[in-house]
Amino acid sequence: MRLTCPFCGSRGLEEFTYRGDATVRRPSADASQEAWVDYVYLRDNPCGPHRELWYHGAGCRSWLVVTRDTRTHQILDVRNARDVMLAERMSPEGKGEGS
Amino acid sequence: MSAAFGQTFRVKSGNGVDVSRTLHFSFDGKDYTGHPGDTLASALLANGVRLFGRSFKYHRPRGLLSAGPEEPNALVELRDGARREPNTRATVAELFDGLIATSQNRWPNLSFDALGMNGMFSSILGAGFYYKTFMWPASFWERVYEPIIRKAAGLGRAADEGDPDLYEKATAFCDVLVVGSGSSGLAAALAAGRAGARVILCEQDSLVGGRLRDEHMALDGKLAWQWAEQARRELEAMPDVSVMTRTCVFGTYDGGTYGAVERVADHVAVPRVGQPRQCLWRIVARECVMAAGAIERPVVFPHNDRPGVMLAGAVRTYINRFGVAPGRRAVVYTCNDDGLRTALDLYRVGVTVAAIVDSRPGGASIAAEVAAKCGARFFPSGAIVDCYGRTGVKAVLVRDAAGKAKSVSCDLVAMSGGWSPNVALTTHKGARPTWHDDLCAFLPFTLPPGMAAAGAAAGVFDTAEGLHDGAMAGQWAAVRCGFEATLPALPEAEPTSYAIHPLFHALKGLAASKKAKAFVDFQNDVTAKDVGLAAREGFVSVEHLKRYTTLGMATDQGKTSNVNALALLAEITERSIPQTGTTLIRPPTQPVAIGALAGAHRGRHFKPTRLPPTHQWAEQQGAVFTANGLWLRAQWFPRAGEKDWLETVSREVRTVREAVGFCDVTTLGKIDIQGPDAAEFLNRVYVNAWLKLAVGRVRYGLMLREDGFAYDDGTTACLGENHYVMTTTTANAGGVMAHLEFCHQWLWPELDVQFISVTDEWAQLAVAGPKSRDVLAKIVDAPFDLSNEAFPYMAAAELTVCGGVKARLFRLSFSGEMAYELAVPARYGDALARRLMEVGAPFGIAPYGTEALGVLRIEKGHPAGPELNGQTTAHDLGMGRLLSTKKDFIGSRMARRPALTDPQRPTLIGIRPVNPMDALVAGSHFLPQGAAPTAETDQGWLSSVAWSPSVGSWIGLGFLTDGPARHGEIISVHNPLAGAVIAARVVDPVFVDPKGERLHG
Amino acid sequence: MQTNRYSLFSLLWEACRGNTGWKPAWRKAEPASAYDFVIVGGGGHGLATAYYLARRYGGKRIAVVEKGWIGGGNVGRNTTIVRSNYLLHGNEPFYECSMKLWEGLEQDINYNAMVSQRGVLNLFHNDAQKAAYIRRGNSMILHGADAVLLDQDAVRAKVPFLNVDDARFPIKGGLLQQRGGTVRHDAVAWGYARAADRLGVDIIENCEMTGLRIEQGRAVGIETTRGFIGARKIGLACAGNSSRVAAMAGLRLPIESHVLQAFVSEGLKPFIDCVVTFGAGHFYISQSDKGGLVFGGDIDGYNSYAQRGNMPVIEDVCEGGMALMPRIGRVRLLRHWGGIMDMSMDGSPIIDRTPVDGLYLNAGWCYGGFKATPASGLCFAHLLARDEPHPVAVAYRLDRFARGAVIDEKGMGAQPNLH
Amino acid sequence: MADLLSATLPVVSDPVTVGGVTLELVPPTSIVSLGAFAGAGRDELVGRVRAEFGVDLPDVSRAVRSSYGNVAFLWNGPTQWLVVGEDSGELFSRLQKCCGDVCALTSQGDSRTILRLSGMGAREVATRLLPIDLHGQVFSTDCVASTLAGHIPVIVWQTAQTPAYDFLVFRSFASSLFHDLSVALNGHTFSETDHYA
Repeated sequence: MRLTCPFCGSRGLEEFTYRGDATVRRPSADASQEAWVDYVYLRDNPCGPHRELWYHGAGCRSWLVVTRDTRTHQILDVRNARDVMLAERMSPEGKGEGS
Repeated sequence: MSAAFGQTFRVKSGNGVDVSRTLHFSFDGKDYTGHPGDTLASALLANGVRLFGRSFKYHRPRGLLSAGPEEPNALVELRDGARREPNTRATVAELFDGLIATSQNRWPNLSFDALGMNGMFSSILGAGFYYKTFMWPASFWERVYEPIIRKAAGLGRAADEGDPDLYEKATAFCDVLVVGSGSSGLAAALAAGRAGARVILCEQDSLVGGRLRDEHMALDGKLAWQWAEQARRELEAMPDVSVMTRTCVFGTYDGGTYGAVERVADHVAVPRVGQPRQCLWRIVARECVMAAGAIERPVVFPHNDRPGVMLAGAVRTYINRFGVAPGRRAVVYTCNDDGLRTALDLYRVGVTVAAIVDSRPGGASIAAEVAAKCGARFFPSGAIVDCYGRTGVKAVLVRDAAGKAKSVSCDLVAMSGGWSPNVALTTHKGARPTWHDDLCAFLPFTLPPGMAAAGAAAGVFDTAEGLHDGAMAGQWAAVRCGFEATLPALPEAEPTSYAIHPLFHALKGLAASKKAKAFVDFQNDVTAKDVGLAAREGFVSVEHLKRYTTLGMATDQGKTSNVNALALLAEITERSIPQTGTTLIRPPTQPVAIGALAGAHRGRHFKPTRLPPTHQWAEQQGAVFTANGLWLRAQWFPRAGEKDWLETVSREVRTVREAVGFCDVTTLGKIDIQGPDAAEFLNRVYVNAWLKLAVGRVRYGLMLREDGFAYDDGTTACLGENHYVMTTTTANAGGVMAHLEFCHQWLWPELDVQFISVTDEWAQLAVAGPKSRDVLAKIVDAPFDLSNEAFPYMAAAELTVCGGVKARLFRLSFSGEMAYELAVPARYGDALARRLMEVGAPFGIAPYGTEALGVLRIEKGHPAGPELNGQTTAHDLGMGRLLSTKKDFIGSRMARRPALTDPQRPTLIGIRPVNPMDALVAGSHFLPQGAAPTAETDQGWLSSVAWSPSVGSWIGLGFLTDGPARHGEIISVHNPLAGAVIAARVVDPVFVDPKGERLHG
Repeated sequence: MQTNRYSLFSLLWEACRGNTGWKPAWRKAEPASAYDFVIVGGGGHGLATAYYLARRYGGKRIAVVEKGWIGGGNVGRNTTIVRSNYLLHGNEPFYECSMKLWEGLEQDINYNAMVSQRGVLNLFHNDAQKAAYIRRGNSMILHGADAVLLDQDAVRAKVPFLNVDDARFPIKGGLLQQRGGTVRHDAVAWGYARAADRLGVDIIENCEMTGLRIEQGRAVGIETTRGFIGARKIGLACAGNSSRVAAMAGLRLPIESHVLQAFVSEGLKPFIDCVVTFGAGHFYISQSDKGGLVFGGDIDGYNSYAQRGNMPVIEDVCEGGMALMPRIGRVRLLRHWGGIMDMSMDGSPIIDRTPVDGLYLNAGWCYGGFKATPASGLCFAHLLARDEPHPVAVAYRLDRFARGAVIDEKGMGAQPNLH
Repeated sequence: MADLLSATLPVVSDPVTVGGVTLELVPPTSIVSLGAFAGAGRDELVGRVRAEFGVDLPDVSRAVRSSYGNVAFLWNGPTQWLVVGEDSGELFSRLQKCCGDVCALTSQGDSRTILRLSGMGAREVATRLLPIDLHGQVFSTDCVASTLAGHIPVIVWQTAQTPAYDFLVFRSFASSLFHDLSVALNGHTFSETDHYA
């Protein structure tokens, strides 16, 4: 499997580590216990396209949001995680999320 | 000893052998000769050897079936000693001078094998018999039955010693990968190469050409193999094309990655010094043209496994490429026109063609014509219904169209059930091929992204069409990579016929006992009858059939057996082949040496070794080293006269407690953190408060994971406004860095902060002990003031030492003594150690290793790796009060869950045996005194232990239910693994200087 | 006459008459309109559940529905190891229960699954690992299991061909569970299927669950590719697909699906007598009764429903193998494949009721599912029959994540790919 | 200053040459990392570096060399660069003056050891360890990549067309990398064809 790092280009799996679901968002400190359990433990775990976090630890150390089909391992999209999150914070729906 | 018989079956020089040179080799201790270009199989065949091996279960005598990697029978142990290679297919083992091969899975010898009697019990030993018996009495399985079964298990023997050869790995990138160098593959490579694409052409054989070498055939009026050589020369002249022979592409992986193994030195006796035996290639290709050809199918008939029964195409390979006649008198058994070529080739080299048995009705093919030309008896609508000759074919029983059986004497049977495209690489990602009735074959249907199949692998069996198909595939692959490509001019090929009528077996109307000896899977001895039995017992899914009968699970992975088995199962269950299905073909396409997949990282170089800056010095001191993750650290520094490590370590501990010692602590992770939001960031990743740390001060910090359990700890110093340097544990250095990047880039991208690892930048030495200040005073440059007032406990400073070397000094203590950590640029670490020894000598300085470091921290009650094991909470570690309630931090919320704050959780305590000399063992469990040792009475465990010279007793740290409330209680420390129980007192975990006066001194 | 019972006698008798009397190992059942119990998933766990439900809990009208062929999931593609060498109180009683069931399995189900207690040896390389293994071994003994600590010489004597000294991580010793070993994996599925079938359980292959019918908050049956099947109680035992199936009930699980690869070499004359685990090299190995070296390592580390992995792990596993056993350099890898693991958030399984009445969950086995098969079946059957957890599976509740009572053997936290 | 400590090299091996390819340790040099702060910080940093060194900090994975003074700026992540210069000790203070207030400056001269592989065939040797495409059309002089050499994290910088590759490796790994590169070096002379397409 290869991921195209937005900064380094196409690189092999061995340079990356995986962190899992990129759709969950860290609740605020005063969110409910359920929200926290949900964030830390529960996953959609889809069979198909999956938005997930990868770390280019052996490369440029960027965290990436990758969209990948879990049935075929086909990579559908790769973005810099920091840009994704900053954009989300700027968007009207994104405001108020995070801590 | 000279060759016993000579190469009496060598008929002429084949296009792939050099008869001008002679090579000597031996098989089962007997000497033979062959020529460069021979395989072990062709050379033995030339010498008249028929018997190559024994089958797995019934130990039946077996000869060559094929001339390629699909060979199920002719497996040998190649080479000897540490280089012994079991299960090597004689058909792909290239001959070299001095080659030694031995037959396997037979006793006492190949021609008489005692376990051959297994065949007599085949009606008992049918598919799955072991599931039905060996159950009584229960204890007999391990003691009696299984040892017997295991004695008979396996084929060849692995070497008894470590593999002495080297392996390496490499990565290659290309636009177009072409797999296979037959007509289609060469045409594809030419088309893509001429367009300017970067092309890699992989051929598993030593020579290019594929079946162009195996057939008596012309291209452009020249011999076909000569065109192949010419194409190779043209390709090799292209700057961005590489032709890799002896390179098998064995697997298709994600992202256009292909695994290939190159046999760099398997064709020589021993690799030269430094030369790898094999190289694993990871080939990253934008496009792939899979032109891996096809594999011929045998026909299932009684005793079709006799030595001398061969695939028709293989017979042609031996004749045309190797110049070897596989027999003197042949019967050709075919269901297709391609098989008839064999009769013509045999006839051409002077082998008598006794009969042609064509399963098709007379007139349905050119068979009658061919038979007439070769002077062979012709059996249209015929079948071979039995075969005679225990260690070599003597005759076959042919049933003619009228149903009458006639015996035909022969020493060779050339059979063809048609060709199965070699689709393995197209299926590795889960796609199943589909059945085509007209070709009697599975063809690729859904291909992996970027792959095209061409030529025989795609069911194109005619040479002219194959060339065209390959060229088209190569052209389109280049076009998809952005090149302008045209169809190259292709050589003229004679038209060939591949008219086929399905033939999988010749068992219709035969008695059941005959079917028991009609082999489907040769190596694993799966017969037509086994397929029937499996079906009767309900194993009618192909996967069940495979698993129940072991069909297709031998070293050839069913290359020659899967389709026949499927056809039989379809017939028995009255389904079509597509309804019956097919099993997935797993990588690798051919077995691959584990050494090649492992590569160069072996033995002491299995993983890289990280050396701290004082390593060279420590070696000179005679230090004993220990692995700490990837680091190699000095464990202790023995001195002459010390009787064991414990004496050494105790002396090192005493030196620190009484004078001064030093230790390289460079391995602790060090992260430089800078930015306007650095303090805020620290405040969010650590459990305690960080916003008010002054410049020049250090603070201890604990990190949790988001699930609330303790993750890592360390100290962080504030070196300037917005500038911090964090330390982590050695084990978690990389993990913490990734964690900080995660928090910064994903959780809080709005925080303005930068990280970079400085672990390797600074050689950091802990200088600890009551005399530590005196020693440092000798090297710290003026006017730096080391006094307690100016530089108290938990102070940090940037300064120079030794007359101008920039340095950082931290007043930290892991040992509980007055102590410092001094950091200098790593290049000076070695010299700093030497300097400390020099200036510290008057104060009794000595280096100490990780073992003494551990004793010191246990005496001081500091948790480390065994306590911070990922399963403990801040509360467990006695640090519950550190958790800020005024802020959000990683783990803050989940740490409050009831099970994490339960006061009954085992909590950090100290342990002292009642008898101070009773050695404690880490990993022992705590039980109340007098309690029966069971899981119910288990109350905790001992995590770290040490002989404490300071206390004069064994001491330990551990976790005990309700621990802090139980100081003073005597409990049992159980180590049932050693059968030991020790009475010990629960104490405060701080054994030395509980008030902390020394470190403030 | 058809032959029902397997024995040496029946084998000889059948041999005399051309093996014509063997019955199908299990009937090819057609789905009935309703059952008391429907087990979704015809793998080892589902079949064992049906067997124990019928055999030990007197369950009647039981069906196992399987989307493909039985035993085609992880019971058909694992590396066959059984052991009960766990550390934590939540796990060890369960796995020890499983070990005991393995020990009596063949006589119980009249099927030789070749339970071979050849020993499982975990190697250690330094004092910290040794201490962790001592803690674990002692925990095993306190739970009534067996464990022996081997020093370097004892390891050398037991497994003479390991690279003990000339190694990046020299071997200092090991923890041996002699009662651990291997079991012929496919036979477990077939044996349970055959035994369950004999007790009247309907095993329905090629029948995929496509939906769950819920009426008034209660599950009343499943939609399948072969029509609706009513059920009083529905047990999900479809590891690898747990999240997909649970989603049909609107549930999210603390599970990610990951691929674990497995490897087998060509057949060799036996030389490895026990299971050897080399944690420092991400490698473990045993040798099958057919002679193949069966080995594996870590999961690939990313979510996947494709039953195949990629090269980095293949290379990593073979590197570990060569570091540990340099004599296998010229032994050839024959096949490698992948299976989909339910990787749970704490690395331990779940056997519990779900928020939907009548729907029960057996999931989250990580890569420990095969060894758990008998106890998983027994405990799930217990839960289905009695609506309360079996005593050895009380820790496997879904609410443990909210409570914080996680069972985290590796101490890796809520990150499935690290377990 | 007689009292100064002497520096120890991280690799004790002598240079190795096999088949025209040389592996050697490059003498220690000054390396400083620049970490741009957020917001306007990055533009400010780019401007200051341009003014002081006459180069634009690269925003792709490359090195640019200062036209005056022997200093190169290597891209090292979306907000970081490594400045590699002569080991005069002046580089850090020069940078501090130039841009110390708008970025994080961290000395990396001891963190990173430079091993150089050069000569015809260096690419084939490098291919044995590096999982990246080194073909001249893709990776040429002053291309930079952070990647793995076998198991060891490295920054690879092609420093000459010959070719020559500088491996910037963490000091503690330098001995291991030197070993791995020498093994590859000894093996490569046997490859009969140029496999590198």
